[in-house]
Amino acid sequence: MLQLVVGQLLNGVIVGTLYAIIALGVTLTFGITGIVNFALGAFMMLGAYFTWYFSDGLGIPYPLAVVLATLAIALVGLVADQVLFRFTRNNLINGLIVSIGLISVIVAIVLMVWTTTPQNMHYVLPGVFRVGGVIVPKMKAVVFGVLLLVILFTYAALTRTWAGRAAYAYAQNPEAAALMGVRTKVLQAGVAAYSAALAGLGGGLYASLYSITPEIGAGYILKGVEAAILAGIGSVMGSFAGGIIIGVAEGVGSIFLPSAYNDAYGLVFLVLILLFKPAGLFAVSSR
Amino acid sequence: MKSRVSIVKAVAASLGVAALAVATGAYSQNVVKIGEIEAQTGALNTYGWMSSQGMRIAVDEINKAGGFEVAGKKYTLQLINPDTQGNPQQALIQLKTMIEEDKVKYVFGPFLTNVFKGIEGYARQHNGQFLLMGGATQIHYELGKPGNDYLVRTWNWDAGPSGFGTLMVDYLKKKGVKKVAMLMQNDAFGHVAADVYRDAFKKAGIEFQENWFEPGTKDYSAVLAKISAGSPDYLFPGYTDAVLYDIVQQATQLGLTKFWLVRGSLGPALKNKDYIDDYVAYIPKYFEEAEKSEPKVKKFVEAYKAFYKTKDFPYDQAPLCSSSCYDHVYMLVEAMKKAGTVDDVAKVKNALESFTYDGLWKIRYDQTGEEVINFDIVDVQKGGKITVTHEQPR
Amino acid sequence: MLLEIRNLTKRFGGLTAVSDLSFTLAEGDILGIFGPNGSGKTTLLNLISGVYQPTSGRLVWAGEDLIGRRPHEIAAGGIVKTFQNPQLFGELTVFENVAVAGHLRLKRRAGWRRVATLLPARHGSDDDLHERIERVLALCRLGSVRDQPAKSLSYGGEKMLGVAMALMCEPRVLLLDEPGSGLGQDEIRNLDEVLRDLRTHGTTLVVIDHRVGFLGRLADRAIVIHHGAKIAEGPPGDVLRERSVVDAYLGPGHA
Amino acid sequence: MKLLLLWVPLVLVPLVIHNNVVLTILIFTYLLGILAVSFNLIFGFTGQLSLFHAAAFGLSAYATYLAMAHWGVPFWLGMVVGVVFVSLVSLVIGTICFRFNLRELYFAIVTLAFSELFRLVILNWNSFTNGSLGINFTLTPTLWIPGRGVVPVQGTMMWYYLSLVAVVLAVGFYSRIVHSWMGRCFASIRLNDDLADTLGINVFRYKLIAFVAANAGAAVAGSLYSFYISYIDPHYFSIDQSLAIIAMALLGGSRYVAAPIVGALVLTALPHVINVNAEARLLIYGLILILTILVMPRGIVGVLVTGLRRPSRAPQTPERPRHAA
Repeated sequence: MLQLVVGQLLNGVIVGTLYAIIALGVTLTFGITGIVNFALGAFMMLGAYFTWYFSDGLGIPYPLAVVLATLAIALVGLVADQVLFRFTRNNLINGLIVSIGLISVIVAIVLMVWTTTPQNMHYVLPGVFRVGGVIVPKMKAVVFGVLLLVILFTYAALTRTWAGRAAYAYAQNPEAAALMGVRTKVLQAGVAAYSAALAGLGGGLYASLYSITPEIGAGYILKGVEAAILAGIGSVMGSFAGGIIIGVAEGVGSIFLPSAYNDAYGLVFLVLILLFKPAGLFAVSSR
Repeated sequence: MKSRVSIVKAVAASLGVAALAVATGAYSQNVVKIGEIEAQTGALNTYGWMSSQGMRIAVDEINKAGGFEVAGKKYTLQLINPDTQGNPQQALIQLKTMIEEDKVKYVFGPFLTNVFKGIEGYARQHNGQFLLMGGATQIHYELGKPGNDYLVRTWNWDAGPSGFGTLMVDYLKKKGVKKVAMLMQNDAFGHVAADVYRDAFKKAGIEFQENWFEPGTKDYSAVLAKISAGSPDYLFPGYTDAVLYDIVQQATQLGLTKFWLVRGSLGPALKNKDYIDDYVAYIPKYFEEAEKSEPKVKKFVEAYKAFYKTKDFPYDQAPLCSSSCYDHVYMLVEAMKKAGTVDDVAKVKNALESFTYDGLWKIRYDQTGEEVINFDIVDVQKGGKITVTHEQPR
Repeated sequence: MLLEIRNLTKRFGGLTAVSDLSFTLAEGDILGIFGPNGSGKTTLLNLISGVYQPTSGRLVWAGEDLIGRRPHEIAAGGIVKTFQNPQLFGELTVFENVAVAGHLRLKRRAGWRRVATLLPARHGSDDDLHERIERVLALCRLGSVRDQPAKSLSYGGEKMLGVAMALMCEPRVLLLDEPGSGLGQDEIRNLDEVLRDLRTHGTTLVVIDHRVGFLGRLADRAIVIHHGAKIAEGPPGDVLRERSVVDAYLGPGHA
Repeated sequence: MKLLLLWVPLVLVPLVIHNNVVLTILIFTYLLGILAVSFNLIFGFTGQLSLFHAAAFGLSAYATYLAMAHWGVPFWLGMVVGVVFVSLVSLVIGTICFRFNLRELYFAIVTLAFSELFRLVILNWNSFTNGSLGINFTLTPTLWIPGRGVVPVQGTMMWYYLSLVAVVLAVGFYSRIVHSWMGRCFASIRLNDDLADTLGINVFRYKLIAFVAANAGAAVAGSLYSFYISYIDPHYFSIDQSLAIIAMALLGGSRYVAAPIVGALVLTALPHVINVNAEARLLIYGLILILTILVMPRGIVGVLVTGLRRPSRAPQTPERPRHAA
């Protein structure tokens, strides 16, 4: 029993980092552009398809395929931001509806190109680590490592570099930041592209673990938004923690409770936390 | 601003034109319309989408060959296949349009139980006016009831004497299995399957454990770990490739290496051939083998590649639905020829039940209107060694 | 005593915005509040109107403790404030803005019977509300713009609308947060007339204003706040001459 | 009153058009119209993005049928059970959300969470709800018609007039609320709830009233819709359904009480009007959503009333400061 719980704790943490990478994109986009971009889920799906196509279709080595897919998705995110989301800045509902429209468009295009048949990439790194009865697939460990590095890098970039501090200042107070010389438009476009890239990277790594269908984005964006809100939107390390909390809640929850309610465990957590800390777990009270 | 105005105008204009198109709906004498009520998009579209793939090829082939002759008159086929999105409301409107506007008398579908239930009430009101030839397991329970003459069940799924449920359990029993754990998606078909096998396993004296997952799940490791702790002999996993690849990979990582009654394709088995021990699949037709031994199958594979301009034939899903639905169209045409009418659905139904169609499949319908079909049990062992058992239900 | 403020303190994190402040207000009083920018004047009004909860101290309104009450309860009790930066319902017309503010009046007059006005048969039962709105609009010289969206008003017009909305609530105490700042000459004249009008009607007023001369004439009494604490209280003319007040405004050692 | 005349042609439709398909599309339009109009009370007029609406719709459908099946009550009483049940549930959820002052995204996500929780319960409570297989209705609503006595509601004609009456009543009900002092309270909450608070409006109470009143409309729609289709399953609760409701309200125009019905008409009719393959239809749906927001933020009815030009430079920008949550 202990092995089961420890195993799922570990697995929940790993699965949670995939939620966290989306949550991070959600949090950054929200902080800088004032909208919640649900299309990040679709970007993630697209990232998975691109990686699979580059790797299995064109024969590019997997790590390079992930990098290429990430860059491609960053571009997609940038274009979407300039063509669509530029007009919905700071309007939550309009941004939400446009992003839902964009999801439909992306899914339609993917269906036209790759059909509804699920795609499966070759095994990049098969096999498992066994530590005292606890089993962790090797690839999952790698995915966790990469995502953790990216999240830490993002955190460092936001706190240690001028661009990061500018973004942070902007999220706190747009007017003041603009007066301080932050170029709002460049900053917003940059963050939109970076958030998309995070989603694309998440998709690229996802492709090495699971099968790919046009619907995968929907589940991940919901978990991502849940994670971002759980933590208190705006906090980088909070998104990370939020993703892990949801991942662990699902993993450990389905051991003790019926697995059919798997999606509920994270939600219950979310509701409870919001009731006791309405601005999220790690938020500094705004009032 | 000007361009925005014109976009809206264009959209408005096309709406208007399309509205006119729906209002007319001319009925041509020499065209037999075939409808299809299936989900083409959405989370549960696999079966619907595959079926329409096969039907489109058949309709195209028949029309290119100049149509077919019934009672001295030449007819061509027209396929009407809107997208239900798995939504009963859309399906109901679509079925009404087919029956009342397009005067369609032959409707294929649906595979989805919720869609079938959504249209059932309306369809019954039109009993005798058309045939509904669907694959939903729920239809099995409706066949032969009074007022249900319109129903024909394509596909023999798990349930009933001509279904493969009992045969599959028998196959497993021969292997000396004591305990099976099911991991099924929590949807309508999942529950129908559980209902069928709960009883079948009880009769066979095999312990049966039920576990459910939400459609859309990708990481099964938690529930698989829980299952693995109970050490079952075989795992009975979900029913589409979209979930099977993930379940099989993650199960083998946890040491669950024997799978039973896997539908869909051999893809997951072959991809994991070094990690599995046994993988018993229900395959309506093992295409990789049949392609070599049966010229008709080879021809179908080539026709498919040409029609959809693809190099890769989807062995994983195509054979399951598209090939049988391809046959269904041909068989229906054959029945119309035998009945000597394209309008009298009662006669066509009788004709349909009177012969065995020898196409890609050997298909016949029993007296209740349920399809009886041959199928293959494909047993994949470690390393990819394959044994095929050909079954022909009575 | 209408309103009694005892040892009111508000801290934001490490910052003490209002510090141990006490004063009282009687029916019909007009109290001016002076103090340099950032001295805690607005925070004080926000504490009285329930927008902020004080860290410590008491607010006694007609013998009742107001601590813990929500702003709408305090407004319902009769204390209404305007905003330094006008807060409006921009999409609604000027008339509708004032109509929204008529809610409390309707509630007082009709009580639960106002639910009955939702029934189709009781159409038009708030006609006397309309009359009242027109009167308030006329008083605040907003009659000519009554059907314009509030966001199309000039800054002065917006501030005036803020006052009109507050008046519509029929307050027993009206808290005005710098009603004159940012206004043009004509608008100031307007405002002053309105305030004098209120004075003659006996409305209790608490006014923050920088215009010492004007407020000096309007108010009966003034308090001066510096760093959140009261440094002087008395007739307006006197307090402004006090040494500590001059230091607070101009810096110590001046004059 | 003048607006009431606009409904007259709809009464005449079945007498002129003897086309069951068109009538069926209109029946769905009216039933979903009730859903969209009621949603717009909380969304368009009170400014709270509730994602619980589809759940209210589904819960009432289940409650109505189960009350009829278990207690043997007639349909209309069953509908009352549905509406009361949904109102009580909404009261609890609304109290939780508004007492803790959850705003904007937080409110949206928490209402979504509750609707998912209800969906999961309905989905897995097999013995009571028949789980994912859903319930096939064997019961029909009945109506008392002068001269004919109590007759079952069946056939396209009866359903057409029943749903038309229902949607007219719903529009009447909500427009009465919206154009009253209560509607002014809702508008004040949407536009600036801090200001509303200082003006003596009990923001909590009126948010709660709007939420419950909106969900009660969804409950009526759910009872009627499920009995028209004669089938319920957990898909009634799906996120897609919630999103479709938002799309209807926005597409029709969220500033007008009856406008969401136009949105319901377009989205119901579109798949049957435009004969394209599934992928293209999905593409068109997405483009419609995007264009609605970017080109005509006041919806179709808004365009008809004011033209395409935006009434002001900054349409629908929230007036409260950013990061208000």
